Amino acid sequence: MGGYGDVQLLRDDGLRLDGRKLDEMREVQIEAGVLPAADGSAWVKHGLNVAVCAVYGPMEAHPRKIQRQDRAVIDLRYNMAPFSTSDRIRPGFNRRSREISKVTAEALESVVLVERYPRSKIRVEIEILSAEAGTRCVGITAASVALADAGIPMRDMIVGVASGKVEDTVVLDLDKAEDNYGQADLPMGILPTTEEIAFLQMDGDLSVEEFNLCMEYNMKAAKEIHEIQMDALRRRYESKNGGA
Amino acid sequence: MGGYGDVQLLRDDGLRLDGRKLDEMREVQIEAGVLPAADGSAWVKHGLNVAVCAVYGPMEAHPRKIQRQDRAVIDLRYNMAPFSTSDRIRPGFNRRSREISKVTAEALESVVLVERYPRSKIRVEIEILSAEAGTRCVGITAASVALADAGIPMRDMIVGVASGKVEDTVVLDLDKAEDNYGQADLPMGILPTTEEIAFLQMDGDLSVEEFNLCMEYNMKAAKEIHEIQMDALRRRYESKNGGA
Amino acid sequence: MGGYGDVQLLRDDGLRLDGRKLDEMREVQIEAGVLPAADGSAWVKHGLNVAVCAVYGPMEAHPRKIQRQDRAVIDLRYNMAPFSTSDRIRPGFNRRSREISKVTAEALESVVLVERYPRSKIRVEIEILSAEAGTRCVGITAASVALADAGIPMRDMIVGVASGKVEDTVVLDLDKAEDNYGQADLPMGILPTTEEIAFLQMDGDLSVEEFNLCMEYNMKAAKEIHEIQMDALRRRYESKNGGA
Amino acid sequence: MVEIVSNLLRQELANLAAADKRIDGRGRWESRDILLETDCLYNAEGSAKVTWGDTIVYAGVKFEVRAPWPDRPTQGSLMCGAELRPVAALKYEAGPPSPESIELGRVVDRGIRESGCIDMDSLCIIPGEKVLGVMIDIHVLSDQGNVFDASALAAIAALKTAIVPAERFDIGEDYPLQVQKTPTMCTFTRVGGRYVIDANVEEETGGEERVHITLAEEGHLHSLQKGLKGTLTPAEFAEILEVAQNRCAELAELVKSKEA
Amino acid sequence: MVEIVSNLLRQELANLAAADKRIDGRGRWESRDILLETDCLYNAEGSAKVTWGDTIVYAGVKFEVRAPWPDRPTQGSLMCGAELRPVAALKYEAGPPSPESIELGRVVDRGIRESGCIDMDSLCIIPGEKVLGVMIDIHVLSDQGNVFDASALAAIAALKTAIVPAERFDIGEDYPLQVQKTPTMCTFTRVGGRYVIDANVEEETGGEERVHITLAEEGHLHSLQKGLKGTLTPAEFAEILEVAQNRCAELAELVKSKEA
Amino acid sequence: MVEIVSNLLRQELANLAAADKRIDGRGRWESRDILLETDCLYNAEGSAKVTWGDTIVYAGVKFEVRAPWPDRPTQGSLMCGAELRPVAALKYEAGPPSPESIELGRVVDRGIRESGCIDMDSLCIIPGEKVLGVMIDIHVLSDQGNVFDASALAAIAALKTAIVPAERFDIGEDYPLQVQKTPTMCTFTRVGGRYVIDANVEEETGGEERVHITLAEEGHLHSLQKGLKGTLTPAEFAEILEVAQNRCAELAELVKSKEA
Repeated sequence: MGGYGDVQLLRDDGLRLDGRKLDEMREVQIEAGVLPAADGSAWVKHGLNVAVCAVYGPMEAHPRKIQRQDRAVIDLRYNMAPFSTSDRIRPGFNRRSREISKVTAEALESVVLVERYPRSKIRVEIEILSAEAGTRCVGITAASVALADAGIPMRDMIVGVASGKVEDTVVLDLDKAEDNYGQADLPMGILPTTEEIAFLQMDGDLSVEEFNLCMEYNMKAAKEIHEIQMDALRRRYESKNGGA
Repeated sequence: MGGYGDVQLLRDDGLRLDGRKLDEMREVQIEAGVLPAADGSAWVKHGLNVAVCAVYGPMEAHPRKIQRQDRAVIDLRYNMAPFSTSDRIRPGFNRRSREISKVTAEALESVVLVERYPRSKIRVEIEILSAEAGTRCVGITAASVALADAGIPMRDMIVGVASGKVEDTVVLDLDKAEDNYGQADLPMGILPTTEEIAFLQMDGDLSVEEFNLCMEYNMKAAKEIHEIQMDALRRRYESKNGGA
Repeated sequence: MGGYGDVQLLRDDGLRLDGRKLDEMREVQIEAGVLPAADGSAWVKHGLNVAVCAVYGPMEAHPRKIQRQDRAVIDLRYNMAPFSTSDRIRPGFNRRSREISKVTAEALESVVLVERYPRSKIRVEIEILSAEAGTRCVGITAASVALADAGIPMRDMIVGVASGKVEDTVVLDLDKAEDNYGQADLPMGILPTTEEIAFLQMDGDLSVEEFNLCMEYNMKAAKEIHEIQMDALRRRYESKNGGA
Repeated sequence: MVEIVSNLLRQELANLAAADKRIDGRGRWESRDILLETDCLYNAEGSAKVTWGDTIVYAGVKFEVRAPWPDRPTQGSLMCGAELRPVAALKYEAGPPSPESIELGRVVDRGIRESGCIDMDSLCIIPGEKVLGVMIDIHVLSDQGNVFDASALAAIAALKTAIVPAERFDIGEDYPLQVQKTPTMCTFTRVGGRYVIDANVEEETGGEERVHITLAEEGHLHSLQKGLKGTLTPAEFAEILEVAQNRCAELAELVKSKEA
Repeated sequence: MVEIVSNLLRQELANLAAADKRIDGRGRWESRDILLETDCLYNAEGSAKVTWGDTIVYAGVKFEVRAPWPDRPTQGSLMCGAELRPVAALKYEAGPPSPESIELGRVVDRGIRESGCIDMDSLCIIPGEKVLGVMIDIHVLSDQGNVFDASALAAIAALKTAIVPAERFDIGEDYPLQVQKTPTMCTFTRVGGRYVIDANVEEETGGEERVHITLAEEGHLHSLQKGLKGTLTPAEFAEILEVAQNRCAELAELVKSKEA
Repeated sequence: MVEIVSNLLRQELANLAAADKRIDGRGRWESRDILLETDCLYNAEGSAKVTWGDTIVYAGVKFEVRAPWPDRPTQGSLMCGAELRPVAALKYEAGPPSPESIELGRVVDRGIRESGCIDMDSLCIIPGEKVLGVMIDIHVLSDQGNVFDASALAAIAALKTAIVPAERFDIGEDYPLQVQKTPTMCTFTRVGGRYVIDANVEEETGGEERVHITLAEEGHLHSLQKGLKGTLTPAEFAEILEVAQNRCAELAELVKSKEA
């Protein structure tokens, strides 16, 4: 986090620079089944972030050494397109994307019924086309819709959502300025039905009380985004089955 | 192409800077069987370009995933020696050499009777020792001699040859200055017997008429170079069989 | 070698800058069995150099293509920690460490009874934690103790030791200043019992006479270090068997 | 396995070709539907999304300020790269750029570069010190055939709608990038023995060599490339070049329809 | 094979947990013995060796003089990386950094960076021209469980005892690096269904997800990370956060005991 | 398979050695024919081709103008690298430099560098600003045994006939590079239990360790390297060192015969 004091992030009326209330999310739009070649896919626009996710599989896991005898592995790549950020990103995996790929795959393995597909792999490809703070969360939201679209059995969806702190104030769903100049960011992957946490990172500075408020905001937002996920899947199901 | 206007490339007498006529090739020398360890090999000097090619195989294709059930694959590397150009080239594959390797291999697969060797690979190693415009063509010319020297059955040879445009004039076989400051370059890989095109690239600016004249020049030159290829193979055959 | 004349390396009383005599080694300390997870391990402090070595195996060699039908291969890495030198070293293999790894592995293959373990590999990991001239020798000394600690049968130990030339004078065991500003360095891996040479490199400038004196110094020092190696193994054996 | 399917497919394609038909019912010189959207990516200075049948390609343009090459002190630079991301099809794997990705990027690059559509001198800020670098990245999200033409279209459309972020670089007010020509690509694939345009994924699987032709204003050729195993005759080339003339002109019109 | 052993182990760990026991007899919130040594590497400007049970980790600090980032002309930089060297366990292979190495380095890095323990402005030498870069390298020599906590401890201890080699850089006399806070990490691993601290190598093999919590002064959170397959509830998190408060304070005391 | 052939071969080589014979009829200290050509590559500033039996090696010298290292403001630099290209033998594969390539390049590099044959101060153009970098690239086209000696010979011959392209760098008129010594390498391979020089490919396959000795003027040693599995005694070393004295002197004469 860039730290407090550099830039004013809250207006005199208590609202945020883009007019949102402290516990107000950016707009989220989701569409399922956007990539014809994939077994499942999703497109998520969250604020100005855009993520697309494709799922291939389950299929035989190879090379052999990645196989697990008792379950499927999630072979996941989180990738930012070169033009997705203000400064162009050189193509190819970097340390940040490798770490996010690892913990995102582990979060999804926590909900996918991987035991049903021993020795298999499920390929999950997350492409960030436009980035404006919170892309790892948007990627998680997209991936769980794409998995569902692929018909992969899961015990719950996962919703990616973040809260944080700006000007000593806890806010939901940091945008780019708030991320750059804020004091803390707490991205989570939440199972909306059970409120379990499958993905958790945090950096910055939070007291225990502030942390608890962040968690509360995240739980609330997770349920809202979950509705949008389910709407997308419903529309997809209907269009597949001759609906609208 | 560097574009027109920078440098004078045609003399007042209508000849080119090195005294060649518009449709005149640089001198080409070819020798077959120059590398004792290889199954087939060739050395080609074309102007100031020097290419050496070794062929190994056919042999079992591995790793397995490159195997084709119904034919041999051509596993080809086009490589420029670090000292082959005016500015030293750092060793290792670069994007340019990867692309040339791909399309050169595909051109050779078009004439080699690859169906005779299912699940095999034929390794073709093209080394450019000295570069002075047109090395991809020289590499093709060398590779087809080396394949013939290795006794690999082909339905025809391939000859690499280029034409282009300088000072709005179509010329055959661009040298380095003409390549650097000219307006277009059309390298082709031609089957001299059937006039089929197995390799084709072009960049710059050509009208359809100019293109047609380039093609005509290339076809003519291909037949000349083909004679030199066959001479080299004849000499090689004779020396193998106790001749001079 | 940096060459003669830049820096004074011998004092007026004929001793070296750190007070050593011409044929005097830096202090050497060795401990065996320092890494609980490894099959064998050693820690060597030689002057200000610190090396740690772990041995894993013998185990099945894979990938398959590194297997030898009639013997074990030594799969060895010599690696300098980023903080081991005055200027930080970027992590990852470089050309120098690859070369040292190759010739060190080959030296160890000369004493390990590799024929006893066909199709196997023995992993040897040498980590240089602190470097002050002569790390490849320290690595060899450590590796042979670690191999012995792992119970791998060897026909002799190897001792790493170097002599060299500073100010036209042959000296034993160059330190950092002597290495930087000296005229020659002759690192050797010596079998202390038979005086065979298993590792040999040299750079700089030595006449045959100077070379011979270097060799004599190295042989003498090898026997001294060998005693320290055996002491370490003895202490390790005793502590394993309920001793002190 | 792959080979057997592909031989059956090859046979079927040959039968169809003999009857002057295509596997999806199209005519020989008939393209699938193309949807071109521009200005669709928030952080790109120019962007385009091409939905070409079931093939989906994004292109994004970014700028940077850099020092010119010593031998060309007044010229900016152009770079075009492509990634056949593993998202785009099961067959694409993660890892360093494949020969296929490299070829795609370089063929599109040459078509744009060689058309001279960007005046490199117009990218100079301070001669010998600062020039603009223009970077086009092609991101293939779904490969269901003919990614080359889709990529070339996305690239030129992104370029033609790009805004130079001059304010961000402290070199004046933002302005549209000047792009003087409209190079477009038409790819011909040999399917069942004859060439067609816009091969779909089955036609590519069961087809042979392909020829990529990039034309710009006045039907001039700016880039050619033959790919894959197979040969063609000069007469065949003359035939497809004529088809390309019409086709590229249509695609250029589509690009121009998106310009301000 | 590996899987079968691990299932048996998993069963045993579950049985032990049900009886409120651990496989090596420790209590749930009981750590193995920790030996912290500092100033132990000749060429490092700061160094620490942590022997944590049978896990051994070195950290070394090096400095460099570099140009500041254009947008932060008065700020130095911090970099923390980790290598799970093949020396550390049979399972680690040579090659490019594994996702495990990268995660370890980045989680430790964030804990230190986000605590604000180093005032980046204090690393400025000449604004806009020269700043100090601080580089912490973590070298895992033996992984017998809980390398995360051991690495974080080694890193902060190396940092807190580092001497800026100002003379070597011609910028004055050597001086101790100013480090204002003492971030430490406590990792919780789910073993047999419940969380424990300081899992050993068997508990890691048979366990599930883990949560890394980095706290500094006043018990503030500076870094969190959940790793591996598994989920936790907010109530579980609240419980381990409380344990972490005590544990991190103890570790911070250990670090402080080494300061001059 | 490979191993079995090599054991049969090893037996045959031992029998031959017992009878003081070699597999191709040469004497123990007898080399194959060597053909040295220089100035054979158009774009290299110095070049040599060595045909040594059926082994063929090219070396090319290029120069660059670069900034000196801060701690050596008046010194140029020398770099020597080698590539065992896949063209050279079936056993060589494409990919990043193999340990064999790296060793070859570094052993040749040390022989030249440590002989002091190039006065690094003579490569200074403007102290502290511009110096020359000399880059020798060794390109092995055919490996039929003893690439080390062939590479070292090609490298020094290319260097000794190199012309500094001063005009191209705008630093005066072209002039021959000053090379004051003539380091050459003699490699000994243990075949059938005893050392021979210039092992051919069968002797290398069935042989054991090898010792590379580089000597220059007055028979001084400048580089040694033992490679592969096997040991030697000091007495054996003394014997081969004496042979190397004569052999290297002969090779040096060959190089000098090519100088202007």
